[in-house]
Amino acid sequence: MENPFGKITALEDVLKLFFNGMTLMFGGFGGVGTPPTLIDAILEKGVEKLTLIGNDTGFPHIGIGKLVSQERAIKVIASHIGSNPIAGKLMHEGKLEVEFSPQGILAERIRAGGVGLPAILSDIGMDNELVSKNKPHFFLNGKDYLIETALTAEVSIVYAKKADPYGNLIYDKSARNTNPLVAMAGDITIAEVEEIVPLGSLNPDEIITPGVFVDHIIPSKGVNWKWAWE
Amino acid sequence: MENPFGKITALEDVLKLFFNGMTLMFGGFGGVGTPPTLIDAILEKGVEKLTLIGNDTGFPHIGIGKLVSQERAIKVIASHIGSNPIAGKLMHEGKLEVEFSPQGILAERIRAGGVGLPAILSDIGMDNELVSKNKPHFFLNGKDYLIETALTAEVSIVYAKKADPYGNLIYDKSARNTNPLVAMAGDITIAEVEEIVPLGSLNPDEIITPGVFVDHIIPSKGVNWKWAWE
Amino acid sequence: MGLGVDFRNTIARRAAEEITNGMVVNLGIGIPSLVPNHLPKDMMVMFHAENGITGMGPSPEKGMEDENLCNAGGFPVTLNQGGSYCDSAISFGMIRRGRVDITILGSLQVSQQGDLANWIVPGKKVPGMGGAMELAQKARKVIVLMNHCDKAGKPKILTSCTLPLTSTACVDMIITELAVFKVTPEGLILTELFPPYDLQEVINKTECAFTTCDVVRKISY
Amino acid sequence: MGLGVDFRNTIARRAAEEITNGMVVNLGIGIPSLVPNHLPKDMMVMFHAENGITGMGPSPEKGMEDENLCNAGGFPVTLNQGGSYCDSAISFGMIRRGRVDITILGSLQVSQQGDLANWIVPGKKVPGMGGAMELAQKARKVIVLMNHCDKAGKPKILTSCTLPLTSTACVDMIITELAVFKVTPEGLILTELFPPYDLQEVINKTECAFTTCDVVRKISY
Repeated sequence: MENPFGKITALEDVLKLFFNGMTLMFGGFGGVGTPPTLIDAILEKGVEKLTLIGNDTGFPHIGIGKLVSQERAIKVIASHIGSNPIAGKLMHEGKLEVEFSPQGILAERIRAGGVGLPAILSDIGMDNELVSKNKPHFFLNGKDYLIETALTAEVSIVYAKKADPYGNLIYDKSARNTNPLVAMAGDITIAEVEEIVPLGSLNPDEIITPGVFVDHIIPSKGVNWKWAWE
Repeated sequence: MENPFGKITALEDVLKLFFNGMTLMFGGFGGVGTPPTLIDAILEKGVEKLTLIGNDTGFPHIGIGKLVSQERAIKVIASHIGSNPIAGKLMHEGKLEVEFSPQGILAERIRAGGVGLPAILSDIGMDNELVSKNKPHFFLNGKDYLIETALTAEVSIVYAKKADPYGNLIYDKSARNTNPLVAMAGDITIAEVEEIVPLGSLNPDEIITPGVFVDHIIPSKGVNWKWAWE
Repeated sequence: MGLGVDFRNTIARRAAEEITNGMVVNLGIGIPSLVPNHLPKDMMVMFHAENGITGMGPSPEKGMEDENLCNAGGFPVTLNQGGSYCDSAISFGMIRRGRVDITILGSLQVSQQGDLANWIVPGKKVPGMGGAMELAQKARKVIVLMNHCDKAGKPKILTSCTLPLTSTACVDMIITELAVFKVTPEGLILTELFPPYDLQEVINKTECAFTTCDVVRKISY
Repeated sequence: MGLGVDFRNTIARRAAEEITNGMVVNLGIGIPSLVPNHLPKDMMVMFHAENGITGMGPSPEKGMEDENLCNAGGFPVTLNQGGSYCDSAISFGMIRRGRVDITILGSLQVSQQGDLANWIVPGKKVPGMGGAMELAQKARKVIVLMNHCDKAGKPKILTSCTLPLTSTACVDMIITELAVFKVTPEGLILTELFPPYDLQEVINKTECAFTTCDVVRKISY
């Protein structure tokens, strides 16, 4: 494949972007749409003390859950950890800090980071201490709202169906989920893709993530975990 | 065409949704992507005292400009009116109130309304009185921001290339512009479309506006104005 | 002791009556997932999943699962005609914008004010709220399907919830194996009974007071 | 008296030197629109338009215009390979997120601090800021191409702008028919001259003080 933008990158080269203590944002929802090859490579590299940002902590052996289960994270920002009991166990042992954000507000916080906005206002979970604690309030037109701050990361990893060499991405069905948001929020964004297609072969009306937001493209080796339903 | 959701509507029936003094949001950028058939029908119905929300005021005889030129609006919220000198003239005569919003922030305010968020924070135009006047400020992490409130409308009108009977929409090239945002922000949203296609004939990965946001679909009679470049 | 399949389906069938053609409906796990089985075949309903599906269809046949087409619980589903995919932000935009007509969900407790407590199982780890808060606060109609009492036989419809709340004053309707309640600003109104249960039994098994409507419907499917 | 076509192209050619392979570039109207003509044919540059185009190509041939493929000024363009369409919110998201490498725009005035005044023409109606503020504040590099003096012969590079500002301290580089300036926190540095103009002429036609770099490049294309 021609590589006129230099974005198609060897796995060993993108691995240089990961380091201990970094903030890592990942696409996916219950593991669906989380990039399997990158997760395994990060595991193998032995990166630790990660702050992870994403919808959930997957399952113990699925998606980002693999990193969580092996205690590579010190903090997670997510909407739930219920499908990964190891995450809950680590939280209760004090080994994992968890910041919970309502799912749609988490998505908007990631998107806000992705489009360069500092924060949004929200009335979701106002009356719930787990959501509202330590968050600034703002009265607008007589109503109380939370200021929900934008989220960005040093590196974002996403999973897509196809990329062209510019990094234009299309996703597959519900594996899209948080990926287009996460793709915008990374200071550096790496897309793991099922297929790399020639420039000009994606219909420009159908591209979901413009390549502008994508720095590196790596081919996926495919999902190597067993799904919970299997 | 089968109409199992009742969304495919006769023009005369959607016209009942327009009334004097209403707030009307429109898709389009310099007239490109503004629904021509709906604009003409609103003109003919004689609706007036409109508050218009959209990217710009088009050209005097193009897009929303037609309504503005015929003095049907009392207020416009837009990012510029430069391409429609009549809008500027009416503003200076005190016949048209204009609220200017930076283009990208206007788009985000419309989107915020569309996704049910009350406001966003922004640092665009902080030091410009035209942008910042009368807007609340908020200090976040030591930096000053404007609270930019969400925009919604009683009715939104958009222009799309294709709709299925559920109102799933795809757009044509740069005629997309603000349309997907405006489509979400209307309490009632009307899509004028070049073509209505059977349910199931749009690729679900390629749908830009889910029909969830669309209440009425009308077939377009096509653009009937002469573009500035023609 | 949980509910038998029949009671679960009775509750689901009653919930299905709330759905009309063209509605956008979000279903929780458990009894709510049985609701589609009780809809007329020709009714066009768009089932919404938080992860970005509108127009979700039934589970695929075994062996036909698509790992990239799953519901918010991570289980394989299908897509009906007219369905579409979107990102999670737009999916929740539909909810907050009031475009989701009904959410039908299970609950641990509901108060007479319609407070919902369904996101923390007592004694278990904190799982996080997922999308429950947005759905409870912003769906146009919130219907709770649940056992009338918990496994220990204690009422789940209470004067005040004892568990942490998902959201306050958000529930519109409660359907249990005993009865159907409408939630109003003045409290609960019993509108329907599932014989053989009678009013007295419902009173016995409900912690809070409630009124009854003029003509209580007796449901026997 | 405006600039001749040659001068306009000289300025555009110098601006083109700032662009490297793979960059995302937003061009204003006027002289900036000439910049693509001066890029190497094999260079991959993604031109960005505020209305939602990445990868904009040149104007179509007469008769080949597509009314649904126009730039932010409303004029027909084409799309290069690898280009894509997005909505206006994402288009400006690219700008605010720092993904637009360079914006090249015209201006009425620029101050020695890099303040930009390019959105209100004096004596004219208020046209609105359009996307100028986001581009000025958030593009990674802001290059101004303009006549050194206005039509009345007055300097446009000033100690302080007299016109309303688009944005403060945002300009990185100024290219006129006389010279090229780098804007630094310490003020302007003249780095290049376009002969036959010399330093004295630039000093005469510039209101504010500026320094010169060690070796001033004399550009003659």
